[in-house]
Amino acid sequence: MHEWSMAEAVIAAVIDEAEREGLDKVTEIMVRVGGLQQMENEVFEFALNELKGAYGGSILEDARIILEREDAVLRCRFCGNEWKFSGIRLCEDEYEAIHFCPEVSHAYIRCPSCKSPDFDLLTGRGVSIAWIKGVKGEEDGSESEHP
Amino acid sequence: MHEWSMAEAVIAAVIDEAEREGLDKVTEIMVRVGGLQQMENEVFEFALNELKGAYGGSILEDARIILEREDAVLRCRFCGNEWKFSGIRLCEDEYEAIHFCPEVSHAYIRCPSCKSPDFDLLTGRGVSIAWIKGVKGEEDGSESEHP
Amino acid sequence: MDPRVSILDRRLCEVRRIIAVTGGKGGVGKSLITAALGLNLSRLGFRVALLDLDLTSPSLHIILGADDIFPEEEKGIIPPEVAGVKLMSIIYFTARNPSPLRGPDISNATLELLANTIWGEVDFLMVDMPPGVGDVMMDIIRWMRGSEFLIVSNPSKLVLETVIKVIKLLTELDLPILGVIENMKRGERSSWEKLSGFGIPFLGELPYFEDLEDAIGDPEMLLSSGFGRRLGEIAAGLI
Amino acid sequence: MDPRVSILDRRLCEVRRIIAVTGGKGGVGKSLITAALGLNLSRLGFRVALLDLDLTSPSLHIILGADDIFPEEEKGIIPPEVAGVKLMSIIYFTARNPSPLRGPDISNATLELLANTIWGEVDFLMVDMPPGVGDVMMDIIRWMRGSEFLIVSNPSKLVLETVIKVIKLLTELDLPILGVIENMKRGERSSWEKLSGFGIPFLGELPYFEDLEDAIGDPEMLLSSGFGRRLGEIAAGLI
Ligand SMILES: Nc1ncnc2c1ncn2[C@@H]1O[C@H](COP(=O)(O)OP(=O)(O)O)[C@@H](O)[C@H]1O
Ligand SMILES: Nc1ncnc2c1ncn2[C@@H]1O[C@H](COP(=O)(O)OP(=O)(O)O)[C@@H](O)[C@H]1O
Ligand SMILES: [Mg+2]
Ligand SMILES: [Mg+2]
Ligand SMILES: [Mg+2]
Ligand SMILES: [Mg+2]
Ligand code: NI
Ligand code: NI
Ligand SMILES: [Zn+2]
Ligand SMILES: [Zn+2]
Repeated sequence: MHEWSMAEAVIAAVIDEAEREGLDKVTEIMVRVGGLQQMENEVFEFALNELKGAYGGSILEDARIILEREDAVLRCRFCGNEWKFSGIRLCEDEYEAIHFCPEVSHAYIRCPSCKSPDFDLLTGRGVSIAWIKGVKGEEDGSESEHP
Repeated sequence: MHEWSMAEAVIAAVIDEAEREGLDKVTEIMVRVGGLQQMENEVFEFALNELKGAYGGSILEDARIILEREDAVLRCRFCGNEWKFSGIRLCEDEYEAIHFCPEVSHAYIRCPSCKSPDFDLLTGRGVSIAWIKGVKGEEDGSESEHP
Repeated sequence: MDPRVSILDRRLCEVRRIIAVTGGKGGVGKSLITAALGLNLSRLGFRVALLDLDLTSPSLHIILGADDIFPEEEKGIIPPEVAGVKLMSIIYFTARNPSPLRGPDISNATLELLANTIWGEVDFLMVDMPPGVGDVMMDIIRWMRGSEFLIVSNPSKLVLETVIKVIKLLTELDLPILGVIENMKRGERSSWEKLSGFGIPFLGELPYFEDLEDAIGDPEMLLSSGFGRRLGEIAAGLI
Repeated sequence: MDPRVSILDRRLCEVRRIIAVTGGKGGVGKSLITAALGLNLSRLGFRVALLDLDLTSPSLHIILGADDIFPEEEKGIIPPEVAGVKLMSIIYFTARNPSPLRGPDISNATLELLANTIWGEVDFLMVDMPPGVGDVMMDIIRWMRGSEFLIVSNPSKLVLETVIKVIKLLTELDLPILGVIENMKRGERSSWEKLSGFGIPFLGELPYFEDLEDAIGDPEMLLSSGFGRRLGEIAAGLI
């Protein structure tokens, strides 16, 4: 699954960020999942938990992973209209294509009010890391938040 | 002067905005002037005041126009470095070209730390309208702010 | 709020017609056709301006041999004249330096040129578009209202798919398509066969002219070349 | 924080060499050369993958006649094989619909493909670049570290200025330039004359082949054509 490769990216990114911030342990990871990409949440969450020990680090073995859905909202550059991805109907192949690459929504979606394909995605494109929490120095154990 | 045509754009935009907001009088206009475009402030201000009665409207005849300088800050997409336009030295032709069209800074400016031309402008590109103040209904005269 | 958008209609209000030359693919002859059509229309007595919106590889200044011209600043930017037509190009400002522009830079630079260029009275504003179906195409649609689109195709299989996408896009949006010019025709092969079903006019075909390269940089030679004369006929049909 | 950037080096770590085929101008033959080089390298026994980054007018699927293939999903996206080479293209997802993409869409789609494509062990990843000096060029430089650049030029005056800009840009940044291929050579005229001063290798020239169009869509015919055989020699020089 494509969910798996995105999960690898999340784990790699958290390790990078933890190293930049000098964390010894990551305790919590908040992952935001945009509606446009239509990730299968269970598969994605399973992959994230499977991969916590990947890339040789034990730094996030015990981290709690929280997924948060974000609605996909589109805005037309031509007429200013805003609409939600969840409110429109596509066929299965189209949903699948957008799952693989959310930008190809420009091939299948048009502004409901003016037919323009010239829209931006305001929110909810794909996977992003909202924040991570972790501790520096095993003994002290104080948590801190890192956006 | 190019300052003149930009002033025309500002006046036209304020009229549009005032109409959208249903204002009867515009009392104050805050214009932000980005450092990259190197507008001549006196010329620009003169043009703005000359043009207050343009396009047939008396709606902003009495408006006070305030100019605010904004430093141009650039950020490299390759290495993340940030720097100020005011801190670098170009030759006269280059400054003039950038005055005409700020994006051609990509022809003359490189990231001071990694030489990349792949930078974004964080702030201070050109002319924008920060807000306008105005009154609805002559009799009441209460001021309101419109971003 | 960006004030530039509010002035666009006023800047273009003395322009009678805007013709955007497009096709989606690179190297099909958009720039040579834009220039040759513009020169022909000018010789027919019309006031013509050319706008080069292929910002990272502009061509019109090379085709027109426009070497040492620069716009004047006079309550805006006044496009200089070359060979009887006004020419606006970013080349005046970038010179020959490499200047990579990302999408938002392209849109911003386009808007800057459109907001500040004082065209004056013009019968035909010919817009030379870059390859690709992206920022410039979308920006012309939103910012140069009333543009008519002229599509350049050629017989190569590599061109057809993209040209069809452009035609579909413009048709979806009910935008006016002047028609298709088939360039670089050789032998029997033609893209028009596959395009004729879209219900748009066929404006004519141009063969491959071996000597066309010699005319680049020399507007008079371009006009009197086989290519230029053929576009004279097509120009007459656009009036 | 966008997690995708952190996985890029791992995704490309089994790829021995990345060759980006560029030139700045459209229609000079980048796509045909990318495909023909890739096919030749594959016939020489190398594992080859092709990546089409001309997202709004992709060509490689047409050149390879890749009609009914689709990637598999298996812990990522597995590029399907056609004529012995792996091919990754946005065409799998856009089909033939017009899908205008602005700069940030182009960057996002590129990053999505790079972050999720499982190339496996590959000796040569050939990247077919779009015309223009913009988002894709900048994204390859920042996201596909270690890429080598192969420049396609041709003798037209309309090509030279842009090719020089690309060479200057890559040189400024100390990026490796494999060299210049001069395509569509006819008669005496050559762009290499004006490029030789930049201190980069000349990889060879290709004449204009009248029958090349017939080989589009047929990889075997492309390989055995004059064009394909000439690129076989150039491929041998790249090893
Ligand atoms: N009818 C033609 N005959 C011969 N050469 C042509 C013809 N049309 C275009 N060319 C050549 O093809 C190349 C691409 O033309 P150009 O106008 O730059 O295309 P585009 O603007 O679509 O990229 C140029 O070298 C040009 O001289
Ligand atoms: N050496 C050549 N001889 C004949 N035709 C060529 C040659 N090289 C390219 N072409 C043709 O030129 C056109 C542009 O080629 P393409 O590979 O699509 O260029 P690009 O990818 O640079 O836009 C195509 O129609 C192709 O068939
Ligand atoms: Mg978009
Ligand atoms: Mg930039
Ligand atoms: Mg062109
Ligand atoms: Mg190509
Ligand atoms: Ni999936
Ligand atoms: Ni000025
Ligand atoms: Zn709309
Ligand atoms: Zn930098």
